[in-house]
Amino acid sequence: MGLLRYTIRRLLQLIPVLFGIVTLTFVMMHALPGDPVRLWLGTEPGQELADELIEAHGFDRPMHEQYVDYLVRLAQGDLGHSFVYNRPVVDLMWERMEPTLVVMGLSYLVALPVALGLGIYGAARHNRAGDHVSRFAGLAGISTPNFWLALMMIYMFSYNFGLLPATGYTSPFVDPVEAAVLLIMPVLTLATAQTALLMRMTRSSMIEEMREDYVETARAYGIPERKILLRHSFRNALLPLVTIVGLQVSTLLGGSVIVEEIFAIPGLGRLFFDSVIEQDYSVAVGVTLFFSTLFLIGVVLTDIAYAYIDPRIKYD
Amino acid sequence: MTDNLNQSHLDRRRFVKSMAAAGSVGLFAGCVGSDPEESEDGGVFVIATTDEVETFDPRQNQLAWYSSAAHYLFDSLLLQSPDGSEFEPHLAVDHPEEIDETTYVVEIRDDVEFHDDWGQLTAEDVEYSINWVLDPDNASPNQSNVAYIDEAEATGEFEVTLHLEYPSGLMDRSLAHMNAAPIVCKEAAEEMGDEEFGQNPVGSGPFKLENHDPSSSVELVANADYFLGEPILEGLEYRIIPEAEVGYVNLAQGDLHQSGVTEELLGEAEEDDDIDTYQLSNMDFQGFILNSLEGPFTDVRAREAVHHLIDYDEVLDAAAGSLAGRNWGHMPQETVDAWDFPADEWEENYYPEQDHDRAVELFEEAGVGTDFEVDLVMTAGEANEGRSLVLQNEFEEVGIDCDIREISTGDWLEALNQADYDITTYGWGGNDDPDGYYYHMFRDLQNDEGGMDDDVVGHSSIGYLYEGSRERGDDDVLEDLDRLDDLVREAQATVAQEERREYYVEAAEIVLSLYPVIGVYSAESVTGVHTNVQNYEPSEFGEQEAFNHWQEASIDE
Amino acid sequence: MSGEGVPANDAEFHDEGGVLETLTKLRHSPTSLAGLLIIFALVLMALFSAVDNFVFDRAIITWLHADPHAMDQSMRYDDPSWEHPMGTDRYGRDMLSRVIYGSRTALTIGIVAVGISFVGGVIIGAVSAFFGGYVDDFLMRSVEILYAIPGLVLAIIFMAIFGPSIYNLFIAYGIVGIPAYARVMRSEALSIRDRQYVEAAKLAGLPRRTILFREIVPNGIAPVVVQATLSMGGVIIGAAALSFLGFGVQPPTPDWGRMLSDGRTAMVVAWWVAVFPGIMIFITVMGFNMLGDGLRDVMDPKMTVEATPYDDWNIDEWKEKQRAATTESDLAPDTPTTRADGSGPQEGDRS
Amino acid sequence: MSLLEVENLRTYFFTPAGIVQAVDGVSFEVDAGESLGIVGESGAGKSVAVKSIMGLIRDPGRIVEGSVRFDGRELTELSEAELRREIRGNEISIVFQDAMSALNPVFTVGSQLEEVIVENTDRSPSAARERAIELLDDVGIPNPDRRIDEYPHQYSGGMQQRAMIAMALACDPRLIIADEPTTALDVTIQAGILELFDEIQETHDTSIVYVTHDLGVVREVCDRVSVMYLGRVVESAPYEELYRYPKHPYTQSLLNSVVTPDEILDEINPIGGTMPSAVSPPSGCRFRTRCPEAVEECVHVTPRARQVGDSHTAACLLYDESNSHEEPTLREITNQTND
Repeated sequence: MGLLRYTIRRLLQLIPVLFGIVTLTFVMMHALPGDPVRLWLGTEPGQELADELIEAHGFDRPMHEQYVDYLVRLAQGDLGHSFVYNRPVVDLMWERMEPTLVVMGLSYLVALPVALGLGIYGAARHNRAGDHVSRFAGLAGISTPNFWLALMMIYMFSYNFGLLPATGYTSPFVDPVEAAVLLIMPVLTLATAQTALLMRMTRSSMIEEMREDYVETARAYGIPERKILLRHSFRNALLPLVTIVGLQVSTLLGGSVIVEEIFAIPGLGRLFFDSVIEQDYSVAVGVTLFFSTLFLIGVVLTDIAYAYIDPRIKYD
Repeated sequence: MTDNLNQSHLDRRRFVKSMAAAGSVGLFAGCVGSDPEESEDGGVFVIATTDEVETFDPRQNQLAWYSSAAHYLFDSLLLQSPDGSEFEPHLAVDHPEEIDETTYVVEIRDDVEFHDDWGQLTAEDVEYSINWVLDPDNASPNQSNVAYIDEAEATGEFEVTLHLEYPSGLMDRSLAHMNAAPIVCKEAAEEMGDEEFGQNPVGSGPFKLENHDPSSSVELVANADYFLGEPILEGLEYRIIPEAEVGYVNLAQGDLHQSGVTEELLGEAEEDDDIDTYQLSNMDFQGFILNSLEGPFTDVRAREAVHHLIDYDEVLDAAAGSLAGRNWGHMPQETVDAWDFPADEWEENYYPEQDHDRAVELFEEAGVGTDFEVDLVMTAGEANEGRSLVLQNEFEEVGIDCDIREISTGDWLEALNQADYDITTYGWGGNDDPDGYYYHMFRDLQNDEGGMDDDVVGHSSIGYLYEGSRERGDDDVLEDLDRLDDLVREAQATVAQEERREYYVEAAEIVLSLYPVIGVYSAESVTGVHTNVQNYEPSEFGEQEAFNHWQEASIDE
Repeated sequence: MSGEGVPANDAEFHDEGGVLETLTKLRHSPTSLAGLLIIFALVLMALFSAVDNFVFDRAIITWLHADPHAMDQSMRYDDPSWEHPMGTDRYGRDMLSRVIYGSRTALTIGIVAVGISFVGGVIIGAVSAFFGGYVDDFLMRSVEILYAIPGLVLAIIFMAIFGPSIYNLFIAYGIVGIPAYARVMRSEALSIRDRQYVEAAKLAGLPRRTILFREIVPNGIAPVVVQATLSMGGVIIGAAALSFLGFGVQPPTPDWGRMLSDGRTAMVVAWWVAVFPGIMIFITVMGFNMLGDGLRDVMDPKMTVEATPYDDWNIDEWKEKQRAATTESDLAPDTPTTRADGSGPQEGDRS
Repeated sequence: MSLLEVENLRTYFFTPAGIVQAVDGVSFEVDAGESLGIVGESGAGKSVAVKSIMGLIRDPGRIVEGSVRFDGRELTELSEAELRREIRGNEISIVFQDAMSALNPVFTVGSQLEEVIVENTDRSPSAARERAIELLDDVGIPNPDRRIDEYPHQYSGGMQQRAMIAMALACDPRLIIADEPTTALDVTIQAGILELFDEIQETHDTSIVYVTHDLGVVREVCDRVSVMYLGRVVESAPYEELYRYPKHPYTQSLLNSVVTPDEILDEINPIGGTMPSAVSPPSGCRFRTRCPEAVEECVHVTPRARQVGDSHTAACLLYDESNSHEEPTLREITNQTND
């Protein structure tokens, strides 16, 4: 009840932010230099042809008109028409949504348990050798550029050892085995920094929680250390973690541009990159909007999870 | 290079890409791939390509690799032989028959069926396909490639009459290529509309579209009812892999059968026993343009000076390494050879030895001295970067400051429009006909029908030379330029090769002596093919290479 | 250890001295020291290349090793050797010299972009918290909008609009970073806003601007500094990623991201072209992260600096020492050592 | 034999800033059914001392010397696991100062109580729940069957402390350590809690060690009092004796600062100056830097506990007739505090 109302309220609060994002991306895209028509036509378009195309796509109209038009269509769920593909943007995005979400989801799936495990281990062994090692590994993880990691992995595992295919994508819903083989490197690329970051977060909030009074209470009442760690502290340490997990959606989506480009994964990141290069306005705006929405939904989910984990927070 | 069309219109993607990575990215398709699982028959030939297909409609396509792939889905009236020497009848029963200078009749085969029960291919489909491209309302990027045709008319069930605007030496070429006159199924195209037809192409080629995973792969399956017989191959699959190097890794691993090989990887590929490499000309021209409208290079002596500044071989080396050859006369060496142009003479007269002193002298004569800054503009890409870096070094050696600006393609086109550069990297992809270079690069756009807007000088390479000369009232040069414009237009509307050759020789003399362009090299690209692909040899010209009149590829597991 | 008997030196940054004090505390954290060392070395490298480049026109590095811009096609992709310890690149340029020169670009991008984010974030955050109401709402919503677009995506759009150049790279990453700083600053400022000294300043009739920038900002800046150190690495990686994707620094300026991008085409034949710049990025980012980590630990009162590990203590030995030193009759060592190493000066007032 | 005997306990914290001698040679005893108050300013080492009993000192702290005997067992020699299974919760339990933070905010009061019960007894979860409701009822929480499922933050401060006490009672321990249990509470609520402690002591015959900085509170619940200053016990006596005849200058100033016995001061700071750091405590008598009676001698001599009355000891040179520098034996100290 309260939860539902809270969720709806949070979702409604997103509207002005989304509106701002639409405006911002729209303005930015239209500020791109060059004329998409001319870019599309190459070096020597006949003027007539260029004029026609410009008119057909409404590029000759004042920007505020185009903007209002865009908003109206957006409200109807229409993200516009791709200039390059001559197809609705929604269709293009729909076709490429799965790989992005799968890679992102899997990297969470890999990152979370590893990060939680290592983080809790580090906290439990605070200031001992094991902690130092995992701490250093964490630092190294977030210090490694993901694109470099991707290249090195391809060089090592695909080229040198011939163990893994360098590129491609198969839906895990169609062929899980092949998908697993194909997705190892992309997922690791995305998950490495992710794991490191979450691990550090887990470790530090666990250490912090382990210093809380309730931990001493539990100890004083003979609760086993293991239970204190995994039940009492962990439950509390989850709070900051959940926030980070939500915010990481953004980093992962950014990373998808690079990972999809290198590993030839047919996802939204690549669609975005190509559309920027080709100035396919509506596609670029569409994907940006989708990414932002995904992120904002992640944040709302985070809030809800937060409210669920922490009884002190009320849905109001 | 299968993607070079008739009219050597440089398509957008190819243009973008040739600027980005001229000479190194294996743009065209071609690869055979064996999918071990389903190889009972001829196997599936797997080919790496770098770009996503935007539309399967060849009439709207601008993508280089797809214009080659499209030839598996669609047929053309003629087909160019793998060595480029001749055009064989394909859908046509014979070569077009000349009725008069501007009327040709083409007899077409009566045994061609469209895919998926869309019925027989008839003269109506040919008429529809050609006229559709000609119709300006359809904004087909192929339009200029068939602009010499006024109209196609079905004059019998299997007979088409072509009414020409003017006779053209490029007719055979255009009828053989996807970027000019691909034959589509009229019924299907009309029923579906452009957008849907773009996703569900209906042609008559040896393969048909089986599946398209956007940004991932395009799968074609053999057409059992093809008029030349059923291909041995079970299918073709194009894998879209944006990074050419990664595509090569896949090839080396045996995951696919054909991939472009970058210059860096050439050595590796040649040493690999499982890979056959084919070095093919890109049929292009690469170099720099000098801004003749404003800035330091408005004087012809200043432009000539820059030619003295560089060592051509060094520029070529830095730009493309071993994957390029020098060219003279602003067209590929293949063309020069085929037309027997006087390249030695040109080299002697217009491609001076490196001589910094002479360069400085010329700068002085031109009145600019060495106390100026050069704005060198390039788009991203190794080839552009390499040649720019060399030129920058040469300028600095004679004490001229030179800044490199790397800009996006959009910016670059804008810079060309605005004459916002002193020197810029430039490349132009054409075909083996001089027209592909001379008409497009050297004509006066102001004389085009319809013309350009007044504020657009056009970024064709020497548009600014015309414009600048007019502004400066440089009558001598203008006279030459007028002649140049006449020559390239005449040459296009002439059929006899000998006559055309004379036009081009004269045109070359004019262009070269004005030094508006520094022409350095023609790029080559290498494609690697896995050795288990049999009876398959990629060539510059060949179309439908996995299955055509000359070869039938199969995969030997 | 509920605060009993532990001296209450919790890091409350009420003055510059607090910051300095925490900096001196860093000496207990070996990782921060290592981080500082790395950064120091990089700064030296960067300064050297800046001076060499602009004042001596690369004469020093040419004399010492090799001109980072000199091309030599005959040395194309030469293996690492004594002459070229990191090999050569596609144009036969010496990688070592270029890697050294690349430090300038990397550090400049990091520092300038973070500087932009820092200043922008601090101003927005402080103003937002101080004025509250509509100002706060407006600023925070705007920041949220920026924040909702993935950083790399925003940076790509930005670079596409303004064109690839190092200056645009600064601005792009500067803007991308603002939201994070603004949020940290705002929450700090909110907690400071109601403190007594701010109330006092208000009562004293100081202008709002003065209160904002003299009282609130300096006292809330410490966590923002930590944020800056920690995000420096991210910015350097991000800028390298942009260069990698082709929206980067102008040639021929050596830049690790760009070198890496070049390296990708040669990955198979010349691993060194991609490996060394990658390692440099890694080390640099690592340095900043190590420092940031230490800084955060020191500045966060909840995360006390790592206590001297237990195992390092030989209690019995220490007790023996104490006993031997005791001249008094009691069991208690009344002249305890004050240093963790057990050998420091004694502060007991025995005089 | 006393139920709890603490002898010469030293608990130090090894921090980068130096070694904090939080507890430095403390001894005391508690008999069965007796309640001992430990009084001192914050920073005197009271909490550390009582936590040391249960082995609750964590890194960087460590008991470096001394013994803690509970019912004849040496607790300092027990392993963590033995302490956990055999002592904590079921033999000795502790009530912390700030119940709000001592209770885990994300679990219901009931589940925390039940966990303690299940962990320390062989009750089934459902039996544990019954017991938990019973306990809440015992400590005076209304509607315990409903409130058991509430979270700590839904309780008032007093209720939280009662819940904490319920937890301490959960397994019928023989000793309850109350670490400033009322400090955070309003006066009126304090009284209720103190009554509850009295009641517990009577009904359960439990020993209580009551740590506080508030002499007024001590009177309510304690039979005997030990006064701590900077890690050491300076005076020890039955409450009445101490209240009437304080011997140590520190105790005297403490008592002087209490305006009326029933008035509660938030923080007592009865004497000028602040307590020196436990990292570098003054030589000799630790109180000398603030002591009105300090003499030159105090700098050099560490005073030992001396018998100054019936069951009354004080560690001050004022009461040292012989002024000898002899080292008192441990037995002596124990005896003195013991009577």
